[in-house]
Amino acid sequence: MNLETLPLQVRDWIVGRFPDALQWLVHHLLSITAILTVFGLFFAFTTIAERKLLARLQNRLGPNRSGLPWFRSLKLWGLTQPFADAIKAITKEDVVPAAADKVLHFLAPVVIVAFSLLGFAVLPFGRHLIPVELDAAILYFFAAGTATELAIFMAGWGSRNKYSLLAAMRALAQLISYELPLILSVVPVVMIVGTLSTQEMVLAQGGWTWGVLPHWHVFTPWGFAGFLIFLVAALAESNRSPFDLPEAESEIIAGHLTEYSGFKYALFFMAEYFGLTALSGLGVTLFLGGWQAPCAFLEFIPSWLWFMGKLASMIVFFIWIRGTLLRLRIDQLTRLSWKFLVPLALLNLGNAAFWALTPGWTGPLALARWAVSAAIIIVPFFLLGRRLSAGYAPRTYRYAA
Amino acid sequence: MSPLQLCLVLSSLLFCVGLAGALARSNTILVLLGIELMLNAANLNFIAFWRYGPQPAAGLGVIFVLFAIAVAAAEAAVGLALVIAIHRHRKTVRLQDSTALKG
Amino acid sequence: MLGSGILKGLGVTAKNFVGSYHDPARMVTEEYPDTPARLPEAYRNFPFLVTENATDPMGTLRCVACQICEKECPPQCIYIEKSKDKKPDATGKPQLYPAVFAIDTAVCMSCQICVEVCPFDAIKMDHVFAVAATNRFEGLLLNREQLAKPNSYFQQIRPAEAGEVDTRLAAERSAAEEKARAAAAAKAAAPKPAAPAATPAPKPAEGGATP
Amino acid sequence: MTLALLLIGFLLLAAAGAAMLSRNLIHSALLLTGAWAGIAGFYLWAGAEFVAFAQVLVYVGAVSMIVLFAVLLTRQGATTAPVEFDSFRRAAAGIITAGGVMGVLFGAILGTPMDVTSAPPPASITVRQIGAQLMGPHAAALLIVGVLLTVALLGAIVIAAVDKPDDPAP
Repeated sequence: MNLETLPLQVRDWIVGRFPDALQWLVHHLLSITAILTVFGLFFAFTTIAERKLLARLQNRLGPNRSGLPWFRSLKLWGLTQPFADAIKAITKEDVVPAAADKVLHFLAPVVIVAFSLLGFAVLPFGRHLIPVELDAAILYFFAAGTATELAIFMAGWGSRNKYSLLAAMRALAQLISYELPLILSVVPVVMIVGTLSTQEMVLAQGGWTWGVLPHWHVFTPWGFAGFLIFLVAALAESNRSPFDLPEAESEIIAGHLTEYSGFKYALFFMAEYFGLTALSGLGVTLFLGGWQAPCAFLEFIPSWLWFMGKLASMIVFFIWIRGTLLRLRIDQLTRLSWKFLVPLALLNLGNAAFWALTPGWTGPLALARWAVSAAIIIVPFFLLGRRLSAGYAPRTYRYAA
Repeated sequence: MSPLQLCLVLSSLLFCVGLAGALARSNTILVLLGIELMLNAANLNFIAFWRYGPQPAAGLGVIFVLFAIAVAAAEAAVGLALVIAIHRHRKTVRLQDSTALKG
Repeated sequence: MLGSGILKGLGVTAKNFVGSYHDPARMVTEEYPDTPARLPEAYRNFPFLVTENATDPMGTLRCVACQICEKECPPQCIYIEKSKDKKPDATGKPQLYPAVFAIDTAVCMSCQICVEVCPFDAIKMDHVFAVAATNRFEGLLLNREQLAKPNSYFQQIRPAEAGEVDTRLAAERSAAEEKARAAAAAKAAAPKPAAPAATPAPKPAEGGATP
Repeated sequence: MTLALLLIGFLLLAAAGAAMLSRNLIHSALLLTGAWAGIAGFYLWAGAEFVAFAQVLVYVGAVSMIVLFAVLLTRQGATTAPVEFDSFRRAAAGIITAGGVMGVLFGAILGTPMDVTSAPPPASITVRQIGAQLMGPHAAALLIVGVLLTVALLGAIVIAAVDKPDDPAP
C-alpha cells in the first residue's frame, strides 16, 4: 500500500473491471468524476470556511447552527451548512424575466460552470496525478478561462435589463484589464523553465538547498514579484474582494446577476469559486512548487496532500484578504491594472530574462545577481507606487485608532 | 473521398457560408464577420495540408495559421473601430447608407 | 510605501482572528435562544406593576389607583378600577388599591409616559420581550395578576434605578415613621396616652423594600 | 476519426450558417463565437493543439468581445430590433455567387487526384518545435506581426476614440 499512488491504484482497479474496449472511456470518466467530486466538496467547504473565517476576522462566530436532520443536538460546528445552502438554492423559485432572452439567460450559468471546470484538467495534483498531460497546458488553461467572459456577457445581455447589461460591461472591462497582468506574470516562469507544461514546471522547482530551502520560484526576486502580481490579478480575475465590484452586493445589488435567482445564481457562485480554486492551483503550480514538499525530510507525506494543503492555504489567504480590504472604485481598479501592474509585469519579464541569462554567476557573483534582480523590481515598485498614490494625502480616520 | 478531401470540402463550405453572409447582409459588422469566417476557412486549409502533407514535423502550416490568427485579430480590431467611427459620424451601420467618401 | 496599509490591515484582522478564540470580550454575537439575551439596563418593552412582597403580590401593590397613568397614556391602553376599601401602603398610610388594572399590550406603544408620571414608583418598564400569544384580544390583554412583579425582580433588571427608588422610598418611610413617632411622642407627652396602633403598620412593607 | 470530423464540421457549419442568417446581431456574434470554437475543435482533431488554444484565446476570448462591444456601441434603438435582409435581390445575388464559388471549389477538390487516401499516423508538433520555428527561421515575421499588432492597437484606439477630451482625472 503506497499512499503516493493510492488514487492511481484505485483507478486502475476500477478500470480493470471493465471490458478492454471501454477502458479508455472509463479512465477519463473516472478522472472527471474525481475532479467533480473532490472540487465540488472543496467548493462546499470553501464556502463554510469562508463564512467562518470572515466571521472570526471580524470578531463574530459565523454559521454554527446547522447540524444533522434527526440528530438535532449534534451541531457539528455548523459544518453541514453548505448542504443546507444547496437545498435552499435548489428549492428556490427560478425567476426568469418576461422580456429576457430565454436561451442566453439559461445558457449563461451552464457555460460559466462548464468552462470554469476545464482549467482543472491540466493542474498536476501530485507526482503522478495529472488528469491530462498537455504540451501547451498553460495556454490551454487561459484559453479555457476566456469563456467566462462570454458567459458574463450572455448573463448581462440575456437578462434584458439595462443595469445588468451595464454591470456586465463593467465586469468585462475588469476581466480584460486584469487578464493582461495575469498572463504577463506567468510568462516569466515559462521563460525560465522553457516549457508550457505544468508538470515540467513543478519538476523544475524540485530540490532543496541544504535540505530545507526549497527551490520554488517564489523564493527568487522575479518569482516573488511575479507571484504578487499573480495574486492581485487572480483576485481581480475571480471577482474576489477587494475587486468584487462587478457584483458589489451593497451598491449594485449583484451586477449582471441581478435577474438570476435560485439555482442559477448558485451556479454562478459555484463557477466563481471554481475559477478561484483553479487560479490558486495554477499559482501553487507555477510559484509555490506545486506538489513538492517544502523540506527534504517532509517528503514522506504524499505529494497530492502537499498540493491540496498549499491550495487550501492560498484560499485561506484570499479569504483573509477579503476580510481585510475594502472594495475599490472602477477607476481605481483599471488604473491599478494599466498604470501599475502591467508596467511592473513587463519589467519583471526583463528581470526574468536577466535571471535566465545569468545562471553562471555563482559564488560572490550570485549575491550580485540577486541584488541586481531585486533592484530591477523594487525601484520601479517604489516609483510606480508613488505615482499611483500621488494626489492622495495620507488619510486620517476620525474613528479609527 | 479521402480525409484530406473531406477537410477541404469542410473548409470550402465554411468559406462559402462566409461569402454568402458577406454579400447578402447589409450590416457592416455582419459583413466583417463573414470576412472573418472566410479567413478562418483558409486557416482550416493550412492545417489540413499540414496534417496530410509530406512534412508535418516542419510545422509550416501551423506557423502560417498562427500568423494568420494574429493578422486577423488586428484586422478585426481596426475594422470594428472603423465601424464605430462611421456609426458615430453617420448614425448608421448599413453599407448602403455610406456610399460617399465625403462626409 | 505602497502596500504598507494593506499589511497593517492584514495585521489587524489577524489579531481579530486570534483574539476571537481566547478573548470572549471581543465577540459581539449573542447566541440568544441558547443563552439568555443580554439586554441593556434601560431596555424597555411593556410596563409592569411593582409589588413590595413576592409572597403576597396583590396585597402589596405600590399602585394606589390614582389613575394618572390611565389619563396620560397616549394610546389609552391602561384600564383601572378603584377599589372600594383601603389598604395601608408602603408608608403605612391607608390608600386605595386597583381592583382592576389591565394593560392591552397590543395597543401599548412602549412610550414609558406612565412610568414618568407615576408619583408612587408603582409602574415600571419590563425587560420581557417574548410576549407572543395565540389570541390577540385576550392573550395580549394583561390583568393585574399578570402585571404584578416583585420589587426584587425590579432590582434584578434595573439595579441602578431600583436602588435609587428604594433609597427614596426608605427615606420617605423613615420620615413618615419619624413623623408618626413624633406624633406619638407628642400624643404621649400630651395628657392622654394614645393607642400605639400606627407604628407597626409599615413593618410588613419594610421586608420587601430592603434588599 | 472521420465521424468526429463530420460531427465537428456539422456543428461548425450549423453555427456559422445560423450566425449569417440570424436577424439578431447579438445572437449572430455569439453563434459565430461558437463557430470559432468549432474551428478550434477542428485544429484539435488535426493534432495542432497549440493553434487550437491560440484560436480559442484570440477568437473566443478577444475578437468576440470586440465584436460584442462593437454591436452594443453601434446599435440604434431597441436591442431587440431585428436586422433585416433589406433587399431580396442582394441576398439572392450573394447566395448565387457563393453557390457558384462553392461549385468551382468542389469541382477543383473532387477533381484533383490526391495521393493521400488514408489518414497518416497522427501528426503532432511540440510547443518547443513551434517556438524554435518562430524564433529561428520566422523571427522576422514574428517581429513584423508584433509591430502590426501594436500599430493596429494604437490605430483602433485613435479611430474609435472620441475627440472631445474627457473630464480631467480626479
